[in-house]
Amino acid sequence: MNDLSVYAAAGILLFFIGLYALFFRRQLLRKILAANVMGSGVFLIFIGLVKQPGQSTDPVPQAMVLTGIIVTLCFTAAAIALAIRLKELNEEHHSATRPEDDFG
Amino acid sequence: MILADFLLAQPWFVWLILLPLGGAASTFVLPRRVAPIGFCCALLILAGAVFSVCQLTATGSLTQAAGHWSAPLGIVLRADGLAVVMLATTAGVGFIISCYALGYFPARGHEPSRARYFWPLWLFVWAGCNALYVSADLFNLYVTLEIVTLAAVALTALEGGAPAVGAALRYLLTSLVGSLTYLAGVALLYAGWGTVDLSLLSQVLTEDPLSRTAMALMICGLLLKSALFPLHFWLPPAHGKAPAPVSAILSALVVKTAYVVLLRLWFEVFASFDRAMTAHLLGALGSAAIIWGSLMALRQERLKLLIAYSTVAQIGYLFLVFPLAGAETAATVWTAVILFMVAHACGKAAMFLVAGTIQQTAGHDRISQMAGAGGPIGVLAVVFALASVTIIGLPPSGGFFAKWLLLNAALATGQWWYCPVILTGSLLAAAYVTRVLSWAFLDVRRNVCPVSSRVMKWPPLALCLVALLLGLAAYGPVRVALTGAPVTGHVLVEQRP
Amino acid sequence: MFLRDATTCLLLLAAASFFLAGLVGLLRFPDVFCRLHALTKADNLGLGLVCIALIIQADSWHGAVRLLLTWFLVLVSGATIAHLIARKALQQGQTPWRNR
Amino acid sequence: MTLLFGHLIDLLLAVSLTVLAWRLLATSDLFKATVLFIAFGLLMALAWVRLDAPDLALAEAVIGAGITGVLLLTALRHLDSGARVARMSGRSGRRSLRVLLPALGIMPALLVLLCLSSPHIRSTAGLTASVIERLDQIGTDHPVTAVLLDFRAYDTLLETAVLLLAVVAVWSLHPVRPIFSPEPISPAQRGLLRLLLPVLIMTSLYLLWRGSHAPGGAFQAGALLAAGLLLLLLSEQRLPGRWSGMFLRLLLAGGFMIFLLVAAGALVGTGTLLDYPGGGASWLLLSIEAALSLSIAALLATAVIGGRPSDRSTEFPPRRKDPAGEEG
Repeated sequence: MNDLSVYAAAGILLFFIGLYALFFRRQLLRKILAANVMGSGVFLIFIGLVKQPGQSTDPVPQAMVLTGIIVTLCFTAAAIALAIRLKELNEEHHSATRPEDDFG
Repeated sequence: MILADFLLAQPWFVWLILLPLGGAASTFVLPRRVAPIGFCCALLILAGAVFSVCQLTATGSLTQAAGHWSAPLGIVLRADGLAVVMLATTAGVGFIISCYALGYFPARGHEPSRARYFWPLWLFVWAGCNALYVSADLFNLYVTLEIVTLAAVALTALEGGAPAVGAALRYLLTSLVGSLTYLAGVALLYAGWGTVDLSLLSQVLTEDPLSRTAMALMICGLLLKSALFPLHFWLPPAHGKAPAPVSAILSALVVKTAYVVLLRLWFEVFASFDRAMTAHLLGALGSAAIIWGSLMALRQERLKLLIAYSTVAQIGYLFLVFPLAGAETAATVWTAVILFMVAHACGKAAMFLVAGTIQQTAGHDRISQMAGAGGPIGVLAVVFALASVTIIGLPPSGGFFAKWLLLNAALATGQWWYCPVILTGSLLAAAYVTRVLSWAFLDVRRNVCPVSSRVMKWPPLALCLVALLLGLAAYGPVRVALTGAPVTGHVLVEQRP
Repeated sequence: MFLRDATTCLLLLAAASFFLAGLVGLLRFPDVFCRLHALTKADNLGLGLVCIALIIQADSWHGAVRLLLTWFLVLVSGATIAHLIARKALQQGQTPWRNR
Repeated sequence: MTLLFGHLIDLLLAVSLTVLAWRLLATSDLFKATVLFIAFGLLMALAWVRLDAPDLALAEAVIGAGITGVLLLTALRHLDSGARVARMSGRSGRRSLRVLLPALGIMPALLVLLCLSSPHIRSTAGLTASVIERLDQIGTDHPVTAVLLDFRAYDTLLETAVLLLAVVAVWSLHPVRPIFSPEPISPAQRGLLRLLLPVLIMTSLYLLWRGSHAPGGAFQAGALLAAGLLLLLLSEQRLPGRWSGMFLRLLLAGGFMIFLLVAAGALVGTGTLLDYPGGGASWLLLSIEAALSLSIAALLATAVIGGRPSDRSTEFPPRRKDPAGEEG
């Protein structure tokens, strides 16, 4: 068991926890957090499986995971901007329908 | 002759990546001169695509290692038949959508921000598509998929309404799950075999639990991104609620990117695996997509949602390739699927552009209220009918030729049950198209509708003609598609007893 | 050589005890202000001991300077953040705990 | 002895990562989830250190915990204001947790077993050797920077395009909203800023320069600079007046356009993409990294501010109009 890095196993668990939470949680912010956790899980699998005990880590996966971290950040920023915009639009929609109640 | 040599020597397929990226950055920096920059970029890309097609026919498929670092370390770019046909399709359909967008998003219109941000996002999608078709490196494919997805999501949300932003957010989250699953597969392959290059992997990959898991993960991720039947829930709202040129971009071009990656994986990297069970599963899902998508399209009330569900159905056809690709029918099926993608791109883009023009002139796109579409809408209804000829697959069009090849492959491999599926798909397509046309040609007196600008009328017509003539001039694309294709056998045009 | 390792282990143990004290303070103290008090005092001191322990092991002087810089930055930012949190808590009307 | 401790620490870190992720996604309170997520980012940075990947530890700490944390906290102000939180209707119904727990447990166990049983794990030497032996041909000694800026420079070019694309996407949605609270900031915070900002700028320059021979580089330096920029904004200082309009857009797209011009120049010169003249001299790589880090700093800060600058006022982000009427 010890030759498969503990981190790769943790990465696999993180991947499935994130996948599960992303489909079964309702708040938008929670889904975005789940996507980030899933991304971290995949990167842990990547470097965890490649790491040989004793040798220096292979630089090519490090560069790939660095690219992955930046891309995940870009997706998170876009998702949050969309979520805020969606909330505003839903509130506009609700506040638009509310005036009649006041007069009704 | 020096000019010809110079033109043939240039690596056009690399220019087709740098050009849209430069265009996107400059349209972002100079928002006031967005339309001219965007249009001349589209023109240059079209010219580049034409040159790369000539280059391919002259010298065969080209490969180039970025920065002269060879395969295991650097990234290899490859312009083989599949890549060049898809580059040319994206360039052609993209150029016509760009012309249409000039009229649809007037720079000085009431909504300058929509026009100002359409062009950079559209050029990023274009760059992502071109980079994806040409790349031969698994991780590089991941990055290009991300560019295409992020730009497509922003384009979907350009409409600004609550449904559009909600659809864009669902599209983003679903694609993110798909990309991360695909990346997990790439991670397993790299951990096992130490390289992410397509050609190297196809030589060195052996079939064992690790590579089978990687294959399963990558295929699931790509299925989610290309919206095959059970995982298609995000596609109709996204394509249905976006502005017309954006829906055309999404349905005609973006949907094909994840599928082309799957095609490369299936025919190159995992070619040596025994995947009978997976192939039949994909075939079954494809058939279910055809039937279910067409039935849902029949029930739609709005024109753009009808076309979006038609996309879900047509994607089903693409997935019939995997069970039908036997030893001797691989070439037939390869050409069939490439022709189908080209025909579907032209036909679907034309349909969405016409729907956009109809929505602009009639003010809405509810099918039931398009009654008596005499006058300006009448012409558009005719163009809509022409565009749907290739979606249904009637004889002169490219769609017919692709379905004909699929039928031959099904009969040659003895899997007869795919024939009724293909034919009912065409029948149902004819059904939901005639449902739209039957409303359009009721003779009900209509008040005069505002005439939209001419630049929004001829692009869909041009696309329809291209899709129609594709069946007649199919030999050219077939020859180009087969250069450097990883398939065996020859094209079975007619079924010898 | 042994003396260096021994002092380092000793210092690390002391630092661990300070961190433990800070943790217990965080869990047991009744209100925000006491917890902030426990955290900033104990943890910063624990970090100081860790830095000193590592400076003994550091092979070059600029490695030692970097460790001191990290400790100094954590001290400054920790104190300011504690102040800001306390100020926000006061604005939200949380009064410090008094033992009647 | 030390090997045993090493394994113990790895096990402890891996288990705490998983438990923290589960707690983070299970709590009902969004603010607690965000704080736990920042702690999760720091633990991930520790995991990268244990996995002997210092570049990733730096990136994870600054980006995973720092910038994503600020992004989530500013989002929390908008999303969690007590009103009905926007729910994604449709598929994600209210399924009970217990039913799905076994499915969640089986799949990872299956995957772990599959990976374990393959002879290929641990047998393939990665690309470390081929990277090290080619290091002398290019202008940098640090293998990760070499891979990022030379061997797989095309990936980095596309990645910078993704960063620029993220800002274009965020700007295409909505004009910028005031995101910082109107209360007057305390003098302690101004004092901290006066002290921290120079140190942050100096450290990011040091990281940038260090990238050529040790862990560091354009992305970590840019992210650190972005953290400094956000600290500046948090302390009520506006971006300087002329930082809006054409100058801001040029700054945002500058790094990417310079990298693109270098790629195009190399293509015209040698006919292959990103084939640096003279095998990538160190000054060329350093200048590309400097331009990239400046643009990345501006891109990350703008992505966190989260809205396109409105054409009228040059304040970016605008001062929040205090509901009580008095100016902040």
